[in-house]
Amino acid sequence: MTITALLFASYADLLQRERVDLTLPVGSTVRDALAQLRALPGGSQLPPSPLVAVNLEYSRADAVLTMGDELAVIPPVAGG
Amino acid sequence: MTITALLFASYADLLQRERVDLTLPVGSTVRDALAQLRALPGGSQLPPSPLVAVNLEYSRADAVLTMGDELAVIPPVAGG
Amino acid sequence: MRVAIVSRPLDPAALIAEVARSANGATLLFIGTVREQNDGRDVTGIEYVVYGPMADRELAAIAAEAASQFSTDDIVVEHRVGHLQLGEASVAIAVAHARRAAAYDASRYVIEQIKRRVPVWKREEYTDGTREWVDPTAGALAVSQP
Amino acid sequence: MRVAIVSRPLDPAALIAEVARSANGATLLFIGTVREQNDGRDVTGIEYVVYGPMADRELAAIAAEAASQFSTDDIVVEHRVGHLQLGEASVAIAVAHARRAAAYDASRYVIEQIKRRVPVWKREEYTDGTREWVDPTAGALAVSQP
Repeated sequence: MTITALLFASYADLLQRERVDLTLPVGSTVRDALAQLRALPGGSQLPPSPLVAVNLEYSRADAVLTMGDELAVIPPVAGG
Repeated sequence: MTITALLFASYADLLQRERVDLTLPVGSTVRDALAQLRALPGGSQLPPSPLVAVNLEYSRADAVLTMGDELAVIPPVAGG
Repeated sequence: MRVAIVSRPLDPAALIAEVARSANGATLLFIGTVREQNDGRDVTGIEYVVYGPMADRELAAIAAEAASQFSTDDIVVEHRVGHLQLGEASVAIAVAHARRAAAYDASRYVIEQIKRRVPVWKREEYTDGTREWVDPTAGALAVSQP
Repeated sequence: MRVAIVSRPLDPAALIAEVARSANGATLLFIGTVREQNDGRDVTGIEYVVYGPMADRELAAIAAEAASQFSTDDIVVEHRVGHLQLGEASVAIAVAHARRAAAYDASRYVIEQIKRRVPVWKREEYTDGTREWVDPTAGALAVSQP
């Protein structure tokens, strides 16, 4: 299955991109998707347990992904 | 000696005036001045220990007054 | 730092501009307005009266205390007196500070002290044509009774 | 109740007007602005970036939580993104309530939750020409170390 990973701010700088389509086995978790991102150029500098959101909601690393999900990897927020 | 007493809001309504000149013996206190105010028409309805200010500063009832002082009798404030 | 008793409508945007400095990260504006109801009675307007010279002095003292306790000189307070309609602003407090926590605390300090110390009184006018001086201490006593 | 992520200058006076109702006695406006200094470095401007759809959703959730906890629907929040100059407003929160204590609490709740949850990031630009993503957690860790 394919999911979309979004990268922002410092994480987008690390991987030099804001969006990556990932192909994963059915039943993969957020953790599995993060492992794929870490294997990309620059990805090894992502933190061990970044904040993530799946389909606009904060999510845990063991959440199971579904075809077409939008996985956002979220650097420490600094709004306001 | 003469001092000026100022009355505000509900207290001015009680005595039907906003200003009274009082003649008091030298050495009189705020309490003495209040007793004179209470003897005026409507004055008996002033509370037993109203808030007072002498020359723009909150003051105690035993403060000694001086010729020309401005004594303000202050109803519960309700600003803001 | 500036405080004033005024008899014209308050201009919140002007107060915000007055405390703006690029050293500040947080600006807080408090506006007190005339409510349509008080203690269950329908209010149509309020007359504010003031002991002007003492109110100026107390307002200035309060602003100076807040400036000192919370480390900012960027405090502006205006209290309006005279006749106010429903919804009109009676008091506006603008505070700016490098940090938001101190801005909130300073703003709150100023309004609480105003309510306690500044010699201003208000007479509410009700829909039934009557009017009455507001006594916050009477309300407090009533509430504290069973 | 209204929240928005916008890319134009914020208009505090418009937000105040939007929450005004004659049932309210207190209006509180919080404005966050770009400071000239952060962690001792001279800032010349800030670029805000946002995960738009999620930021909309989180902002709306925060406003709804505040409305429910503090019993007022009169809450409007705007967060600006894009490039901001020194002194410009990045966030404005207007809250109105019958009572001032609840207005302060609701306003504070909204800004604290925004800082914690809304996916917005900022890159500060410094006088020496460098620029850096702000990481509030890195600052917190540094402070907690001896």
